Amino acid sequence: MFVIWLLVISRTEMDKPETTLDTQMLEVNIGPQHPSTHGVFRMNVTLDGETVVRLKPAMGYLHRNHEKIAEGASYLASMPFTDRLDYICSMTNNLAYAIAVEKLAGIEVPERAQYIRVIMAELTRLVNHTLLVGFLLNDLGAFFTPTLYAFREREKILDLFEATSGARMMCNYMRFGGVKADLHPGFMEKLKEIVENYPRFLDEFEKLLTENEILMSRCQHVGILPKHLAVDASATGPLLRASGVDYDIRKVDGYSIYPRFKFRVPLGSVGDVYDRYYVRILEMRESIKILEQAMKEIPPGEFISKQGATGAKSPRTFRPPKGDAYGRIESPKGELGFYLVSDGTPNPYRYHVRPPSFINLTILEDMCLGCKVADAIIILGSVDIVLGEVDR
Amino acid sequence: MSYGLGILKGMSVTLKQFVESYTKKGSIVTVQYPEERREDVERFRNFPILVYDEKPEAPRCVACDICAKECPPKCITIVRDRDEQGRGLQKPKVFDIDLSVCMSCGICEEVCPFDAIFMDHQFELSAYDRMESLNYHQEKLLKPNSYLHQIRPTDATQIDAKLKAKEEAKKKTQPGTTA
Amino acid sequence: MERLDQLFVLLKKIILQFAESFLPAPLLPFLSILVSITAIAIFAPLTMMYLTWLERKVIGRMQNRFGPNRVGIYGLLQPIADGIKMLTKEDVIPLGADRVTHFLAPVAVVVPSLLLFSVLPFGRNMTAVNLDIGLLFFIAVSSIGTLAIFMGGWASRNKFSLLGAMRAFAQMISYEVPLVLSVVTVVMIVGSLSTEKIVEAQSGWGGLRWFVFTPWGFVGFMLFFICSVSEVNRTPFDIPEGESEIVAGFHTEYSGMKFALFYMAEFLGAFAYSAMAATLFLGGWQGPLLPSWLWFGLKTFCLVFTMIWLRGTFPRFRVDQLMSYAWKFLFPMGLSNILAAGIWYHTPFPLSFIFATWILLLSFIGLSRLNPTGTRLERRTYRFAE
Amino acid sequence: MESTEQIQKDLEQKIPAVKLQLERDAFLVDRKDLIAVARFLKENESYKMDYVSCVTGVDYKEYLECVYHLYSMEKKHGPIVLKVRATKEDAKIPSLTPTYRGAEYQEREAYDMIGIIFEGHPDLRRILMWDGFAHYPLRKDYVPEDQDILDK
Repeated sequence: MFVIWLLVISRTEMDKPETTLDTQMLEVNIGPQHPSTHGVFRMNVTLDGETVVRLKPAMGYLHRNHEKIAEGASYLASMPFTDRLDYICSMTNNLAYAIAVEKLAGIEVPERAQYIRVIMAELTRLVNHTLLVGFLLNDLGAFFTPTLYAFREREKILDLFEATSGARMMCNYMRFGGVKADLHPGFMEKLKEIVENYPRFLDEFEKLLTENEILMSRCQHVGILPKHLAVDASATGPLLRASGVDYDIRKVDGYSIYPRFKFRVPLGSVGDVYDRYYVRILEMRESIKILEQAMKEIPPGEFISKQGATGAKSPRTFRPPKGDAYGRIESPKGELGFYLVSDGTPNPYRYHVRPPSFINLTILEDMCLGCKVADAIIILGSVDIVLGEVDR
Repeated sequence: MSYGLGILKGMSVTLKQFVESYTKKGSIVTVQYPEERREDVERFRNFPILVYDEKPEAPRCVACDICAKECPPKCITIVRDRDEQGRGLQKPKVFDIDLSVCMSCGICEEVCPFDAIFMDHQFELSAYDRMESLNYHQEKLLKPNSYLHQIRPTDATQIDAKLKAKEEAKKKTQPGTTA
Repeated sequence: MERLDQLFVLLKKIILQFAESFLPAPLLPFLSILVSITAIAIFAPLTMMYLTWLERKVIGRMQNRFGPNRVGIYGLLQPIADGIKMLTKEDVIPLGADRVTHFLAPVAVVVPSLLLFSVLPFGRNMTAVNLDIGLLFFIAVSSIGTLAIFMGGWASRNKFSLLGAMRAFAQMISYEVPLVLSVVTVVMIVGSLSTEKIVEAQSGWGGLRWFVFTPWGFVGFMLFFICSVSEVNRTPFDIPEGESEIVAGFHTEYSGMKFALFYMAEFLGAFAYSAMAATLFLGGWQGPLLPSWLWFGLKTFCLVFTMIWLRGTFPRFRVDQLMSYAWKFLFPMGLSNILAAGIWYHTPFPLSFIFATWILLLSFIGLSRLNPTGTRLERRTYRFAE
Repeated sequence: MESTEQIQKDLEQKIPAVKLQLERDAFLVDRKDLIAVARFLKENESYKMDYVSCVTGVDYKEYLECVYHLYSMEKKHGPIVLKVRATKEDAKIPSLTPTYRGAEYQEREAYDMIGIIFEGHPDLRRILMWDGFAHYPLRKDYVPEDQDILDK
């Protein structure tokens, strides 16, 4: 009886706190040097107690004007710089740039190179989503355990990248018209091994996390992004699909040879942090399906077209025709696009990057208003930004 | 939904990992670096090296300056060697690579028409100051062809075969002069 | 077996006899207290150091890595290396901080944690100070630590540590209440506050008389353990020093030995609370065969291992969830636990267990259903687009 | 998606007094009726261009150009490219942020890099460079302070 009486009290009294005494707003700068801003990103947050009243992001700490450097260099010379855009998925950055230049110059890509590119892009998606889930749990406070499980799996994939392209994170592997070098001899066995026990890792990961009540109570109905706002604010990638909008550029544009693969696009329902977490786990499972199909169907043949090989051999002589082109792909963080204007010289006249994390930040404030400081941190984590791409 | 099941399931995963770290062999992934080392990966690329066939004085590089022009961060400086009358020789007098600027992207190796520059596997190159000791001059960069065979067997053999084929082709085209 | 069990007590007697020869008689009681104090003063930092080592090794093993193994074999000298590092680290006092409280806070945090050790029954008649109100002393001293944490947070004049200090205050107070309620049941049944008597009340039948096997005892043990994890600011209740949110909470501005003192207080608190949980519910040093102090060590080690295990697995609660969990779930559970214990005490054997478990189960399910901690947590199904 | 000529006819007929030039598959829209065209493309049933994917500022020495790539998430059809020009002296272009929330940061970046002033933008500040920076780095006539970096 006493218990029920207490619960009744707690429902009525505590919900209407009238603040007679004037409280002062606490203005806190979260960042640029902060354990969980995923890089040098600052949020100027005004707090009323613990709840966020105003949040103004400030960026540009890592700005090195990648676009001005690209205008001074030849087309191929900015390929290694695209690795530094989103330094977690360097292969998809290369792929986006290669596709944009191929659209600009009209270069054909042989079959085997298309398959290699799809395999590398999907492996990068696995790397990015695993890392993101790990770091999201880090922001939630789990003392590095999920992150280190994620790193353990990522290492296997990075060893593949190193053996094929020469470097673990800064691969610089794709060329206009194909890839720099063919897959190294032991590639297929290692890939088969990864693809086979990745689902087992994901099941263990889900067993550790998805049903965890603390994670559910911390992430469900937090930082909700309504469907219409997501579309209007051109959010892209898992952030958009978690709000339920069915827009995946691999399906919409069907670039490279993605239409040949059978895979599904997971969609969230509420659009909160929990949906973004779980949509990424489901996307990883879809990527594994694509990898299985690509592994079986990869044909032998040349890994770079003749025209591409000569272009790679002497970048000075690679002069795309006058005009402009906009190539875009579905990078793990969203729509990564390159807008190139060429005036016939070996240097691009205008080189613009459409970075997904930079534009996904437009609605960070809308999601964080009214929630606690701890929520603002995990909402930023769930948006999945990488400062190399935000600041370029 | 009571605070029960999900938490226990999560705890069972970490306990399994804890117990497995003692029982299962592959569970601990750390490589104890100085004692254990990862096996060498053939295509791994770190900083560039110049390759010479017989004598360090005659490297394959002919100072054509293509790699210096193509290098994205512009970290290679080449000065062509001149003999007494001032005519350019097919040999670099100065060939510096500023390792603090080089990002080991491997473009110089791709664009070099004479297969003279390759990416090394040596990564333990710490130095005391950033400026002078990281600006590698020609003597430090030169490595014998045998070293190339040791670190990159497949590529080295292909390149040797290609060079030998070019040699025969040159011998065949002007037999008059040499024969 | 008897000699091994009373090893430390005999040791103390030998020292006293040896000192009798040259010390005047009235000084002897002081000497015996001095011996106990030095024993604790050596034992406590030692346990703290090797608890840090244990935590890093256990969490390392949980994360598929080794944990410290470079300093000494299996990293056993690592705590000593950490200690030296902490000593040599520069001691930064922020410009705006008011220096006295900034300096006093770490001291005020460590002293209560050390005082807790005086009441713990390490073995048969091996309690340092056998107070009749041992348990009350334990609870009272442990709440001083909260004040010291607030002092530390407030004195370093840094917005993050201010947030951390406020959170520490709110959390400690709201978890003190269910802690005390769970202890009230044990005191009610045993009828005395002295830790010795509590342990004796649980002796017999080879361990089946431990309170944890009674329904109210089990719920009391869970309540006590959860509240002690939160009193000590360990995951999942470590919001005062939430690393990912407010940088490092109340000890952001502390470095060098002062940070080490905060760290020591946390681990001493963890050890003391686990020891008290073992005393209250797992029968202190009761146990067949092995000597009493070894049983005490084993039980406390298991509880500390669980605390470390929690730290390696769980994310952190949010502040308001933490408060609502304490006030709307643990507090009512504590009350119904007292009710169940009362009924259990007065009804004969078979009926008592049934009534007590029935009341507790009813309140547990009722509370978790009625619990208005925000929206329901549901497992979601996701649709796929082709 | 119909061909560009058909869209041009459709647009010119639906929105009064709009002059559209075709530039290889993009629409050269005049400054004053940019918002009208954009709003029409967004609301019209057959187009439903509800997603501005990429906003880029380009400096063509005689004039500054702003390129908008519009897509439709609902109907999943391809880009409609709008190009707007402004001379360097009065580099003013009406901002699309009131119609597309997504253009906010991209327009601020175009202002920061090229110097196109977007009228009607809620808070037009520099986004990547620090506020005290006076020049526009991506302009062709921009001379970087420390010269030796780029021209080696």
